Amino acid sequence: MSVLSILVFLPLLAGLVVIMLPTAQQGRYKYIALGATLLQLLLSAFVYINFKTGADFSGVHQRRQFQFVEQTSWINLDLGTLGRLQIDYFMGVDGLSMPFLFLTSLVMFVAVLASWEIKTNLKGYFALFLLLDMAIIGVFVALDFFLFYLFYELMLFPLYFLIGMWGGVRREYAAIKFFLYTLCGSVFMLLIIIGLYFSVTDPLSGSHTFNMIHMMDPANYVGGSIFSPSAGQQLFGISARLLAFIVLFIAFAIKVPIVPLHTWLPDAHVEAPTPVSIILAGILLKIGGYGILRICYSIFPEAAIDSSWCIGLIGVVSIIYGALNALAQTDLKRLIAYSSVSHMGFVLLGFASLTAEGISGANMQMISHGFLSAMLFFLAGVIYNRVHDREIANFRGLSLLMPKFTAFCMVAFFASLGLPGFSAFMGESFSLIGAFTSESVNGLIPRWMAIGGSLGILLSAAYFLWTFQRMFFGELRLMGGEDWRIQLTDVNTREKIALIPLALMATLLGLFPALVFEKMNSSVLELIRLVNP
Amino acid sequence: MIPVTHFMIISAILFCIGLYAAISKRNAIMVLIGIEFMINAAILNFVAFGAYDKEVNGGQIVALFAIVLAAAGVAVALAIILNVYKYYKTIDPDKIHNLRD
Amino acid sequence: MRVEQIIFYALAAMVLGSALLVVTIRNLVRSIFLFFVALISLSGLYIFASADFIAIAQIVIYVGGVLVLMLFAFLLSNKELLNNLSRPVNRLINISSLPGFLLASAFLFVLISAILNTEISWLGYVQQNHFQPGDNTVHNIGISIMTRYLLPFEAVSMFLMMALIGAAHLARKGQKI
Amino acid sequence: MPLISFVWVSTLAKRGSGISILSILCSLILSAIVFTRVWNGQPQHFQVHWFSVGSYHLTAGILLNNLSAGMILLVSGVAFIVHLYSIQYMRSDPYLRRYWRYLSLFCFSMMALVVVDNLLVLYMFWELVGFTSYLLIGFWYKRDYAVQAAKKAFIFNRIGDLGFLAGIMILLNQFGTLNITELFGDGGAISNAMIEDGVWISGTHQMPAVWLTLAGGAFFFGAIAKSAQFPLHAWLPDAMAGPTSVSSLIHAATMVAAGIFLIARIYPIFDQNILMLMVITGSITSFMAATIALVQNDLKQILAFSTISQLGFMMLAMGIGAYDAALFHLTTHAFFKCLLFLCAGAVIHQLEYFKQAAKIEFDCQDIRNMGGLKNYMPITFTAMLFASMALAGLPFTSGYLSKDSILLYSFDWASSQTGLMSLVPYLAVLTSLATTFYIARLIFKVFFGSFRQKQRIPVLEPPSIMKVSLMLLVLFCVFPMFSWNPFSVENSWILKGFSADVQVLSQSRLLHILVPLLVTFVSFALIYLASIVYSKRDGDGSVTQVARDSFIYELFYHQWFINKLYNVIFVIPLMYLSRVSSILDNKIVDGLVNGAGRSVLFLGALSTFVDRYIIDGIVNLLGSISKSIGNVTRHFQSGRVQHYMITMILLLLTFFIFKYFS
Repeated sequence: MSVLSILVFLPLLAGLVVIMLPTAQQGRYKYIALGATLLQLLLSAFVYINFKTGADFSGVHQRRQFQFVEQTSWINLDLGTLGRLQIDYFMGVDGLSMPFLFLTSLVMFVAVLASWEIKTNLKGYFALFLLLDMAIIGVFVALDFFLFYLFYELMLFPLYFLIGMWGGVRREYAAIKFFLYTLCGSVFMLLIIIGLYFSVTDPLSGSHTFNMIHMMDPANYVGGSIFSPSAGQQLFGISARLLAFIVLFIAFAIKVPIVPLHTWLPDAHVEAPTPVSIILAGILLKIGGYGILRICYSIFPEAAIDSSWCIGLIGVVSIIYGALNALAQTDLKRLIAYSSVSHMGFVLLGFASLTAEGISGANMQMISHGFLSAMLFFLAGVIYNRVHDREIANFRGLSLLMPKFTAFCMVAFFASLGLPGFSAFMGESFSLIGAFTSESVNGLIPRWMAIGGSLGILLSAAYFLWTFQRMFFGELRLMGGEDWRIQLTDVNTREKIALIPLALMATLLGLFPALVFEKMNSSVLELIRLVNP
Repeated sequence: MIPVTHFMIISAILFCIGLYAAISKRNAIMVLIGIEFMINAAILNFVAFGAYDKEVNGGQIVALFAIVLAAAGVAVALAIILNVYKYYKTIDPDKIHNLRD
Repeated sequence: MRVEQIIFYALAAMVLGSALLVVTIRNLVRSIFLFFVALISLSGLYIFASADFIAIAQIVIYVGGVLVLMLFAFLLSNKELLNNLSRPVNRLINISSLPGFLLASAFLFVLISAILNTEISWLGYVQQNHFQPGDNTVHNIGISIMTRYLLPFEAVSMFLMMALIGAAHLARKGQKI
Repeated sequence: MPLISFVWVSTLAKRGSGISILSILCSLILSAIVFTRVWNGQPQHFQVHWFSVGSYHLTAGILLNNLSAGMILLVSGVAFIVHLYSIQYMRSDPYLRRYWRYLSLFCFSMMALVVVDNLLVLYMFWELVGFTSYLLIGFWYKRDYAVQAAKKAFIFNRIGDLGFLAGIMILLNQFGTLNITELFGDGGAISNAMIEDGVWISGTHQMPAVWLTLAGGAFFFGAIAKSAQFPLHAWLPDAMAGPTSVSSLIHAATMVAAGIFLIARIYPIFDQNILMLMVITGSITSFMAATIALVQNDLKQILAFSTISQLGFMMLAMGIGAYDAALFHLTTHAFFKCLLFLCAGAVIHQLEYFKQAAKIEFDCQDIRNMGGLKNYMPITFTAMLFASMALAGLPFTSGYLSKDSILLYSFDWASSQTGLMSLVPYLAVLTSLATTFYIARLIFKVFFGSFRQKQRIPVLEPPSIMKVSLMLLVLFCVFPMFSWNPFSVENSWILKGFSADVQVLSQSRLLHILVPLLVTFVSFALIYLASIVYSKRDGDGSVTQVARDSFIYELFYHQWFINKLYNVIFVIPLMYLSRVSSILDNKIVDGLVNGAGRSVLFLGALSTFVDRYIIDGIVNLLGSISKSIGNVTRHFQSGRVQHYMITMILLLLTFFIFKYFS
């Protein structure tokens, strides 16, 4: 029962405990959840510490190079003529997924701290919350496609209820929209999974398999099967593998909101309660990015190369489009949501460049964005809990009332602005450098895309500064007048406990990016070698 | 000897008349009569072919069963109609459309 | 030979005529009695197909049982119908029943064409055993019911019992359903 | 290394005021030690492995050569004096602790910027400096104007930083390393990268040659934003909204110098047409700023524009290859400009006291309602006088040495250039004359003539600490600090230190002597002219305008020297030109900036509209389509038994027909 299984099923256990307890001890749920996430944090720290780096531990497509591997056969049916249905419970961690574990557990810890403000039916809330926690961790560690898909779908279910029941005014609309958006993406993914299942055979047992690692090297593909690279099957005129890549990319692109498919994000964020929007922004967007890397890029490498120009373009468009939208927002949460779209644009640009700096920069950007957007939403939540209003125009000169809060906001705003010394700068600059050098390294991304991306940095500076200055500086003029003045108390200890680790991580990763880059480096180089030999 | 096709033609015509009755009649009982016509047309066919089967006379046995079942069917149908009538005060199928969602 | 055919066609004409009349007549009571006529002439046709037992069974069960039942139900349920009886129906087929008529005729056309196209001679057993009027069908029916078709026979009896109990229950007076 | 300790100390200084003074003092001493050890000695290099991404191994460390040693001494010296000064100046301010924290953060980032060896780390401190200037300008955040100015400054810096980042990207892509010594050292990668037939080859990579110029252009663009050169200078005048001590430290001595420092640091990368661009921007900026300064009435605005024009001078010097002259001018300028700002601060500070005492409302920064302070504030007056003489470049002052060296270089350089470029030195001379004129105007307006305010309450001398710091600075303005012979430029020891570059001053004796003489002579004449114009009569700006016209007739009548006539003809078009350029500047450049802002906002609004209505519209449309389809089919279930039968039979029929007749 290695670390990963504990890490995955710990929240489930806690969830069961929460359900078992009678509703009398409502107060205790918070602490059970807190304990569970704390334990999870320790476990992921443990994984982080003795995660071995180096050439022979990169393990993007070599099974033996993965670490903390667990593989037991899970479903083994003999389907007679169809051969054996073989799905195994296969978990493992490598450079690409390990940082996300730590990010997830920390953001979950902060989210639990943020759920102190939830008052209605706590039992349901915390049970769903822990279920969501388990599903997310599961997605990051699963290496068997079926298991991956199971956790991927399991994630939607609690989120739908969390937004639907504890959300803001238009929560049903937002919840349904979110659910349908992601679902229609993942339904097509299921088709591709089945296609892959029938075209890949496990070299050991000879039967079809869902194992991602086997799907990665072309040797395991059955001769004439639909997705076998040698067969070059055609589907509606496009090569089957490219079509599969596009479909999978769209499924994950909906999670990383890229421009045309992002409209669920602002609604979901605005309507979700603070802790849920923290998780939504903190981790869920990263699953999209991780999925693209782990599945789209490693299973269909040549399709990745063909379509990298378009992905780069989408990246640039979503950077500029997200920033422009953020500029025009009046609601704080919506502004942060659009800024996340813009920041995730950098991730896409980094991926498209297929250079070592590009991809590690993109991963760094995802991790730093995880911390920063979680912090931003927490801060937005702090204001919302006190005065139930998020309009930027209604606040002015907050720094007089809430000095400590202003200090945290300054760190968060200027960090996500991309000020050097914070982690966002590392992520953005390296994904831009990656995009820039890719023209001379592998000629995939033209240089003007990198320049376009850097324009995004300027725009993000504009809207963050504009908001920061409007809300915090100048004379004190509040929409709510006197009673707001009383309600707007400074951050209390609980909020400080949540904010300090996030701020610490943002600055720590900014000053010592080696913490993330070292761990990821060998896997990223391995991925590059896999994608364009 | 009357060729079988004649029998079949007659049963076909009878069947269509029954069908017409069942579809367009405004009165539930007439619909029932239409259904009876259709059943009898079928029985006629059975009997027509049963004649050729010497040892077993399968056709006629099925016809027998059909008649019996038709009788039972009618009994139940009429009971339903009576109740519908008691409930709706009319037995015009067009008026009874509470099943519409 | 000719007399048999004449009688057969006469009976067939009676069946179809009464059926048509049943369908078109406004007055419902008359249509039920015409239904009597159609059934009886139908049992006549059965006799021609050398199914004498079936003909008698038809008359006894069908005409005796079903029609009488239908008559009662009709009379019980049509108190208000008498007042709108007077509504004159000028043409044979009024507009409302046109779709039904068209559908039935289309169906008829399809059946007839199917019948005419299939050469009966194909069916193997039709050629060999031409039936002779003298065969004793009742004897065969009796044996086969008791031997080969015993199970369906019992099933039908069970079914009949259930149907009748149900019908009785449904049609009882007193409390509403 | 003492250096690391002192960098650490200045970060430590984040807390109270006392400690920050202490830390600045010891950082000054440490930098002095470093200066003595490194100056003209062997540059020291100390590196630590920072992190490695993909195939690049980025190292961060400290590089000390003449350039950084000189700069470190300059920065810590000025910072120390400003700290001393601001003890007094900021005493009454409620948020004093926060002020000290920001100031120490700024000094830390400035010193680190000057010292660091890796371009990426340089970029980090570059932005950090911008960020701290944002905090300091917006220090009095209750005043809306200050916050707007801070935001504007930060945005401008960000634009510059974009250029810087683009430059870094090009270099990283081409040379694979960002280490300054490897890149720009004498044997470094840049010098041995050759350009053949349009391809810029260095080792393995090669890129089209255009990228070399673009890299140079990008870095130059960054420098423009930071040193407030022509297109991006709009933020500096507004940045005066911050406390005077801040503007003196940041906008006079250190931060704006960072741009020049960057160019000096990566000098080899600039190829011909970038140098040309530098010359053009430098000259335009200096000339334009000088003319605008002539017209300004706000004390600090004049100084701000004079800073821009002096920076234009330095950029000009850089452009023409006078690399060392520019740095020399940078150092001298830092000192006397800082002194000017401090004196201005003292004046304003005292006038504020006076305003509270006299309880009358007047803008204490507007020079029009000052005057005659000479007899109230003698020490400040003397300090201001020295500083302005240095700024004007009169003999026996440090300004003279540095500015005239630039003028000389420009004449040398112009002799080798053709066409328009030969105009540059004359423009430079013109600008220096304009500088002398407006600084003289300032002095006479503020200190001479009679005190314009009605009340006669004596304006008392600024407190002692301020005076001490002023005196210290005066020391630096006078020539002995820089070269024992007031006239000859070459043998000033700083010049020799910086002359790491190729440009050697040609020895054309005639030109060499003629130019400074001419310049000094003309400047004396101008000062005399200014004294006549401003000190004798009273009245505010607009009145003087009318008076001057008639007055000019009078002036003409009094003057018997021919060149006086020449000056008068020259003064009026200059005035007209300056007014036009200031209007131009406000309309065009600010218009451009606001226009850009507005268009971006409009674009933002447009994109939200698109986003909300079109994309959301499509999604909702899909939803409603499926609902309507649902409704249509619902009607089929009409509930009538016979309809069901009809549909069933219809289905059967079609099936038969299809099957039978196909």
